[in-house]
Parts: sequence; structure tokens; C-alpha cells
Amino acid sequence: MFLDFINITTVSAAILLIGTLGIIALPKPLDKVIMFALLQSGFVGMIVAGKYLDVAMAAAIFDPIATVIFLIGIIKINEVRKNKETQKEEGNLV
Amino acid sequence: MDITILGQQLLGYIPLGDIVLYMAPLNLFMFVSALVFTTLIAISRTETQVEAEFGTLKDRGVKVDIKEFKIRRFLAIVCGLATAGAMITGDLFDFTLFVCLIGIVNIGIVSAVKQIDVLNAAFQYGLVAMIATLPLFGGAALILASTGTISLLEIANIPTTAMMAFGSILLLLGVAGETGVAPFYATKAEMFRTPGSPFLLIIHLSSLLVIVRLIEILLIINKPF
Amino acid sequence: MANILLNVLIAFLVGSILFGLQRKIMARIQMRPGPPIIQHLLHTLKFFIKESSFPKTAAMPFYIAITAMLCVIWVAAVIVGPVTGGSLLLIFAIYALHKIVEHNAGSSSGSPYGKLSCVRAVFSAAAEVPLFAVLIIIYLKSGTMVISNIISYQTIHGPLLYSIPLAAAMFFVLILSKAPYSPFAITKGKDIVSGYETEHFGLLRGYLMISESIAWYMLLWVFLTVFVGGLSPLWYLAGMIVLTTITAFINATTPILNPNHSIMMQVSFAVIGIVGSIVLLLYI
Amino acid sequence: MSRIGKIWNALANPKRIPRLYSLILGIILLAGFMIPLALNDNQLYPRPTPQLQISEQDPLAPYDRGGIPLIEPGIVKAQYPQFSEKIGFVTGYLSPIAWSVSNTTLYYGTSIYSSPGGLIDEILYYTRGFDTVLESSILMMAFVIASWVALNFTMRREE
Amino acid sequence: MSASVLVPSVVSPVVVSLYVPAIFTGIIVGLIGLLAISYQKNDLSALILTDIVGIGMLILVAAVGTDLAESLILPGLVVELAEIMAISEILMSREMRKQGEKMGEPGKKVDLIPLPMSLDMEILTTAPAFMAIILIAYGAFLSGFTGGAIAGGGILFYVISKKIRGVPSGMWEGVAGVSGVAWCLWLVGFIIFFAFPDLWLLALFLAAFGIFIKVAFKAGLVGVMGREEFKKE
Amino acid sequence: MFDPYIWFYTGVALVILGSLGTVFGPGVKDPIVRTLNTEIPAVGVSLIFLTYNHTIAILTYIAATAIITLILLRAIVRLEEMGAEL
Amino acid sequence: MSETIYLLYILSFVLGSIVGLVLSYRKYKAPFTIEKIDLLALALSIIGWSLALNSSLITFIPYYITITIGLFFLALVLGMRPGYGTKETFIGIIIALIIWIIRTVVL
Repeated sequence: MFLDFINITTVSAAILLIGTLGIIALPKPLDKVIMFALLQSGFVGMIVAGKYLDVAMAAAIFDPIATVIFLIGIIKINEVRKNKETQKEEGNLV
Repeated sequence: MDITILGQQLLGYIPLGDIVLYMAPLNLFMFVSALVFTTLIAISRTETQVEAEFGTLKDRGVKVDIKEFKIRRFLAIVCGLATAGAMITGDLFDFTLFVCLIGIVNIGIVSAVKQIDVLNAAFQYGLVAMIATLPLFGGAALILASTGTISLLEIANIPTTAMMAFGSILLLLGVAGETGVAPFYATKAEMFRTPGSPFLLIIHLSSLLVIVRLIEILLIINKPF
Repeated sequence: MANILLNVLIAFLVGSILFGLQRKIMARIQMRPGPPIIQHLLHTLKFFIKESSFPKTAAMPFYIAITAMLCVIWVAAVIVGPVTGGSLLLIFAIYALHKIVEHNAGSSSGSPYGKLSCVRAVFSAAAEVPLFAVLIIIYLKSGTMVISNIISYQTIHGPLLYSIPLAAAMFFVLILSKAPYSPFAITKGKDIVSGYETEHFGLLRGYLMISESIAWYMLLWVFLTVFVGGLSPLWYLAGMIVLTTITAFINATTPILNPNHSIMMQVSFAVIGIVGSIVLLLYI
Repeated sequence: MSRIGKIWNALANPKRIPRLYSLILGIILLAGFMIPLALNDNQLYPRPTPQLQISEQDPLAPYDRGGIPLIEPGIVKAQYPQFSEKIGFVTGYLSPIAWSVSNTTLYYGTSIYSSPGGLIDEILYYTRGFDTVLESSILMMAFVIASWVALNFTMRREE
Repeated sequence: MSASVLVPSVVSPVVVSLYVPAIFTGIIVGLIGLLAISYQKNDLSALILTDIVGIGMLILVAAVGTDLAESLILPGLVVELAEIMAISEILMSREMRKQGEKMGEPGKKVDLIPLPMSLDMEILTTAPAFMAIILIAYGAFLSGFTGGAIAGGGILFYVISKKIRGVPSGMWEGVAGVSGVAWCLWLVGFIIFFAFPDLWLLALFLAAFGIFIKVAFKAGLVGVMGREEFKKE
Repeated sequence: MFDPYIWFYTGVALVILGSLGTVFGPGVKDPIVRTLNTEIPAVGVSLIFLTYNHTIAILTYIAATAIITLILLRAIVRLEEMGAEL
Repeated sequence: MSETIYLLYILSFVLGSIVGLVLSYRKYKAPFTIEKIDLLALALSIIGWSLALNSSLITFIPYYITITIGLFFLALVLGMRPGYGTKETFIGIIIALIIWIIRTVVL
């Protein structure tokens, strides 16, 4: 039966692949971070399918940490770039 | 264990669990000389480089300041000890780890300087060292996979297969990258322009001794008959 | 003990005389009278009665110890080689140490010339690749690393010079690079005064020169032993004179190369030698 | 000759070295596709088939190697058992917390065996302890270097 | 359970059958990374790409599929982490010096644009303490390398999201000192292991917790480094 | 016995796709995009570890990846801030 | 034992060269000008080379002593200051070779 193929492993695999394609295809960093969350959830699903609950737990805790680190980095770099832009414009005006 | 390695009688061994450090004359010689050089470095001052100044007739002395001196001496001593360890270890993976340690410490010894060119060379050398972890550990893992052991004393009795030969080629490239020998020497030669002769000695010493040791290991792995 | 002393003395005296011979031959090729053959030896002895002085900029215990080290390692080489017939690998380890000591003798003085020589020595470490290739080829051919076994292998199968000529050629290039005034002698080129020896005076210079003489003797000895086989002392002497003469001819007629080119030339020789030797090993 | 000389000079530029190195390494890695590769199944420290222990509802899966804590050593196939007197004891040991965890749940084997005692500790600290000394030395040295550079050069300082 | 299930005498056939695909994957990944580096002009990109090469190495080691392989992965990981850390610092130091030279003051520090940290994320005000406590507790339970890395991740996260600016140098030295002491503890543990195997339990705990403290604190200091400011006293 | 194969080949796919994405993907000239893309092979390699039941290695690797990411991002931000031309 | 003998040879050669150098500097003040043959040097050279190459002719002294003495004499001439002693050495070598050929080939 076709439905037999729908279990936690295959679903997670599908999510992982979607996340992968999303991260690669979407050019904007913030979109990538969202797809990255998808990727991580697929990964946690995979570990759960392997019945290693403690590993899944740790992965689940580190998931937001990685995301936050990315967010901090992206926000900071955007700010830096914006600052540079304004500086350049000011320079042009002067 | 009464074994001869490459025609040399084993003078003794130090077992640390599965990792057996063994001492044949070659290994012992290199071990002792690495330690001697390390001691020398530990007790030496650094030299002052004299450079001519532009525009005047004066000379300028380039010195290592005390803070830099301390950290570099520390790293140099660690590097010397790592080299000494790499000389007598009887375990392939242990050897690769020693080589890695040597690589990172070598980068450190020059990273404390201030010349841009030297820093650039250190960075490029660092890149090579990082890339080299692939062949280094990968080669060791291939040898492990094909022989089922990473103890050199055991590998010495196992006939060579193509896979072991491939693994040892990777190992060679890995060590070449980590220690910066030919033809990847250019990054290193640039690093040698900075003052601090005793510390630079250890960079060069470690790479050459490790290469000699690697040749021994390659000969142990690849038997022509 | 007496045996060691004897061999070291022989190595020192013969090495010095060979250096002198080399200078003489080079001079004659260049239409100069040249110094007497004994000149290099006298030169070495002279430094022991000169005053020793140390540069203010030197890295202190290190600067002195390094010359002693150079002497010690070559004495060790004599012990491994002619005295006990030990492992070939050990001799190459000693050679590797020699490179290091040579390079740091240059840099520890603080002189810019020494420094340049040191940088060049690191460059020329690249030229040691053929050395290790030679080792591997010898091992693949004879199946042993012990000098006395290599000699007995050659008494059965004939000199290795005929079966692995390219390895011998690579080794000869190495010997050439150690000869003074050779196209590969970038560490002692006259553009950097005396290279790593520039700032060593008196006793220290004497030690350096002694070890260089022993080194030259040992390199030739290893070449003859490994590629021709066990010879009687007279034939060793003859072989060494022949090799010295050949290097003298090459040195007298070629200019010193730019450091990069010198290294890459050696590396190119090495590539040809290694590939050629492997092909020879496989198909013959 | 002059062209060769140019190439030789170019090779001495530090920036080209990592590129050159990776190119050479890549070419050599290609050989890996042509060489017959096979895993020798007679390995040290073998482990059961993946997922076998967990599907048998073993609370210590996937790192159960037998043994009774402090009484009987676990089974370990080391290289030189003669050099490790207490081999297997580390594997057989469970710390009190780990013991209680293993009695309550089936799916915490990894955590149990990461806590003191257990297989990885056996390998990391006992039979191959020297490796661990080295790897953490590598970490420490890298940290010394990085923090020294950071403190002295790259971090912004408020004097 | 029977002993043969617990520890078989040979590697299981599943692992053997997966070996060749795994090795090929490792080699392909390595190749992709290496070829990318070989035509990469940008130094920073080359640094990021070495990460990919490192992943190739991890696959090659993991494919052996024994306990030994697993314990060999850990050094590989550590080496990767350590080298990236050291080299990125050197890269930054180089660029700062370059900038300084461009401004005509060789060797002097660059005047950077002061950057206010405008991070008003909800997660950074409520979560850090909680998550850090969970991670540190869990890491302490795990101990060893793994525990160290996990607890270190927690400390790092906490430090990076704290609001105070400028880390006092005393704290840095203190933490580094503690980790040095832990290192000694752990070395003592090793010596006991080899010298007095009868005290293996003590040795085990010394080793496991020594390395835990060490790795955790080091990783925490990475977080300090990430905050960019350093208050010199 | 079916699961490990799915894990393994998903992992393989992720690793290869991810590394290709890191090398050629759209917008990888921007280092931050490149760093984000390296997360894909990291997850892939974790899946390969999972196949072999290297669970402790997974735990360590997850934590180490977070730290590596932080280090790389710090370098990227700093270099951008300086306006370095590499 | 044989190594001791070779050391002896080398030492005598070195000493001979040094003595030759010193003596020739005493004797000739001008560098590299004299074209005529120095009879003393010629005699020494012939004796030296003949003794060194044909030591077996003299049976009542151990061969190594004759060779040592021969080496000393030939080194005396060979080691003279640049420009001197060359012709004498060549004549010495030729005569010694002729004796050697007569001794081994003809007889």
C-alpha cells in the first residue's frame, strides 16, 4: 500500500529535502533561516524515528540556539551594511 | 613482543592501553634530539634583527617583546614535545593527532607577530593545515578499514593491499600539508622572516622530523614483497 | 670507542682534503692557480687559534649550542654509518637535523645575511623531497633499510647504481646542492656574504667547518655504499675523489641560480627521477 | 626557460598554495574511485548491527556491552588487552544516576553511556587515553592562540 | 540478551555493505570542497569551504562503523573546531593590520565604527537562563567531551545574549584559570588509570569531569569572544 | 531494517546537495549565505552518524556546529565591519 | 687495524703538505714565476711517488711504513705554494708509473 510509506522516517526525509532545497534556492538570509528551522525539525524527526530520545532532545535545544546565532549575525551584518550605505551617501552629499 | 621494525631491533616499548609507544634506534634518536632542541629553546633568548633604516645611516633593531616572547616560547615548547611524541608513537591515529597538534602550534608561533606578510602566510598555511585534515584522518581511517587495526606493530605483519597504499598516499599528502613541505613550502618560508630564531627552529625541526618519521611509517605500511 | 674516534678523524681529514681538492680543480678550470689542496684543512685549524667573539644581537645559549649540535649530529652519522652499519633512515634523520641546524645557525645571529640564508634554507627544504624518494626507492628495490644488509644485497645482485640509476642521479643532485659554489648552494651564495656562517667567528666557525667536512665525507660515503656497495678503503677514496672532481667541474662551469629556480629545478629533477624510477621498477 | 621561471616564481606566492594543494589533493582523491575499496569486517571494537539493540528494547542501547557494574567487566575487543588490566570494567560501570535513569526509561542509552563509565569512556580514557590527551591539547592550543590574538589584536578594548 | 548480540565478533554486514557508498560520498564531498577552494579567490570563502572538506573527512572516518571509529570522530571534530577558531582570528588580525597600514599608521589599531547591539528579540530576554541551565545540567550529566560541548554551548548562548557590554578581563582570566586546573585534574586522572588500574573508578571520574569542565569553559569563552568587547583594566 | 538505509541515503543526498549548494548556490558570494548553506551538509553528516548509531558523536557534532557557526559569523561580521577586501 | 693505517697515511699526507707549503714559502719569494725545475723537489717527488706506488719492492720494511714515508714526500712536493711543484709532481708520477708497469706487467 502507498500509505505504508508514510511513516515518521519518510515524512522527515521529505521535510529535510524540502528544507535543503529551500535553503539553497532562497537567496535572502532571513528566508534561509526559516527553511533552516524546517531542516532542523526534519532532523529531529529522523532521530525520533531512531528512538534516541535524548539525542532528539539535545538537537531540539540546539536548534533554537543555532537559529538565534544566525539571527544575531544576520541582523548585525545588515546593520553594518546599512551604516555603510548611509556613510557613503553622506560622503556623496558632502 | 620481540619485533624488528625495518630491520631495527626494538629497544623497548611503553604501553598506554592500546597505544604502544615503541623505541627503535631511529625513533629514539629523533625523540632525544627533539627533546634536546626543546630544552635549548626553553632556555634561550631571542635574537635582535638589525635592519637598515631608510634615509639615515642608522640601524634599527627588531626585537620580540616580552609578552609575545612568552606565548611563543610556550607554543614552541609544546611543539617540541609534540614532535618528540610523534617520533615514538606506535599508533597511526596517535601520530596523525600529533601532526595536527604540530600544525596548529606552528600556526600559532607565527600568528603572534605583527608583519602583514607573515600573518598572511600564517593564514594560508592554516588553510592548508585545515584542508590537510581530510587526507590525514581519511588516510588513517582507510588503513583502519582495510586492516582492522591502527597499531603499527600489527600493520607491520599485514600484507599490503591497494587500499592501504591509497590510504598511505593520502597520509603522505596530509602530513605534507600539515607540516608544509615541498611543494607547499612557500607559505612557510615567508613565516621565517620574523624575528625569534629559536621558535622558528622548532617549526622547521618538527616538519622535517615528522617527514622522516612518516617515511618510516609509509615503509612499514607498504611492504614491497 | 677508538674505532669511532678513528673514523671521525678520517672523515674530518678526508672531507677537508676533498674540499681543498674541489677548490683546486675549480680554480684550474677557471685558469687560476688556486690554493693548495691542504688549504681548507688549514683554514679550519686556523679558526681554532683565532679569537672567538659573539655578536650582541645573538640569541644566546642557542647561538653557541647550535654549532656544537652540528658537530654532534655528524659524529653520530659517522657512528651510524661506517662504524656500525646501522639504518639508512637514521642517517637521513641526521641529514634532516643538519638542515635545521644549518638554518638556525643563520637566523640565531640576528644578522640580515644569516636571516636570508635561513629563509633560503627553508626554501631548500623543499629539495629534500628527492632524498626521501631515494630512500623509498632503495627500500622497494632491496627490501631493507640497514646499510650492512644493503651492502650484502649488492654483493649478490650487483651495484644498485645499475638497477636504479635515476635514484642515484637524484642523490647526486643532493650531494651537488651541498657542495660549495654549486648552482644549488643558495644558502651560502656569495650574494649573502657567507650565508649562515657570516656571524660565526673563531671557535664556532671552526666547529662549523669541521662538521661540514665530515658531512661532505659522509654524503659521499653514503652514495658509494648505497649505490656501489661495500668497497675497500682505497676504492672509497678513489670514488670520493671522482665524485668531488665531477662536482667541481659542474660548479666551476655553472652560475648560482635564483633561490626559487634552484628549488624548483631540484623539485623538477625529483619528479622526473621519482616517476622514472617507478616506471623502471615496474617494467624491468 | 623564462616561462618556466615565471611559473616557478608564481608557485612561491603564499596565496596560491592552498589552492594548489587542494587541486593536487582533489586529483589524488579521484584515484579513490578506481581502487577496490572494501571494509575488512574483522575490526577492533566492533558494534552490533545498527538499531538492533534499540529494537530489542534494551535500555542501554546502542552502547550496551554487557557486564555487571563493579563486578563483571563488559566485553571489549581491544588491540592489546594484556596492557589494560581493568579492561571492560569501565564499560560495565554505570554511575548511580545513570543506573536509575536506565531503570525508568528505555530511550536514554546515549546519555547513560556518555556519563562516567561506558564504552566511549573506556576507549577515550583508558585503552586509547593518549589520543584524548592529544585532542584536548589541540583544542587548548588552538584556544590559546585564538584568545591571545583576540585579546591583543582583534577585540575592541575599552581602556 | 546474549553476548553475541551485545558485542559481535565481526562488523555487521549492513555496515560492510554501506561502506563503499559512504566512502564515495566522503570522497565526492571532499572533491567538491577541494575544487571549490582551488578556484576560490576570496580568503574568507575558502575558510568557510574548508568546513565542507572537514565533513568529507568525518564521513570517511565514520564509515568504518565501529566503536573505535566513533571515538576517532571526536578528535576530528575537535581539530576542525580548533583550527577554524585559530585561523579566523588570524584572518581578522591580518585584515585589521592591513586597514591600519592603509590609514597610514602601521601597526596601530583601527578605529572601528561603534555598533550598538540593537537586539530586542523575545528569545534573548527570557530563554537564555532557562536554556543555559538545561544545557549545563544535561552536559554535567553527560560529562566528557560531549557534555563539555553541550554545556559549553549553553554557556556560550547565555554569555552572548547577556545585555551587559564589555567583559572584564578578570573574568576571562578566571575562567581560563579554572579550565587550566581542570586540565591538570584530568591529566592526573589519566596517570592514575595507567599507574594504578585498581583505582579506575576515581580515575574515570577525574578524567570525565576534568575534560567536561575544560571543554565547557573553553566553549563559553568563545561566546565571550563573540561579544567583541573587552574591558581592559 | 529499512530505516537506516533511508537515513543513510537522505544523509548522502543532503551532504552532496548541501556542499554543491555551498559551492555553486545562488548568492554564495555573500559569506553569510555560504555559511548558512554549510548547515545542510552538517545535518547530512549527522544523519550518516545516525545510520551507524554514532549517537554520542551526533551530540558532540550538533554542539560543535553551533560553536563553529558562531566563530564564522563573528569573523564575517568583523570583516564586513572593517570593510576588508579579501 | 686497516683504518689505523689509513689514518696514518692521511696524517702523513697532511703533514707533508703543511711542511711543503711552509718550506716553499721560505724558499720562493715571488709568486708563480719560475719556469725551471727544482731538483730537490724533483728528487723528493720521484722518491715519494715510487715508494707510494711500489711499496712491495722493498721487502725488508713493512709496506705501510714505506707508503707513509712515500706519501709524506709526495705531499711535500704536491703541497708547495701555488704554481710550484706541479711539473715535479707529474714527472714523479710518470716515473713511478713506469716502474709500476715494469714491475707488474712486464715482469
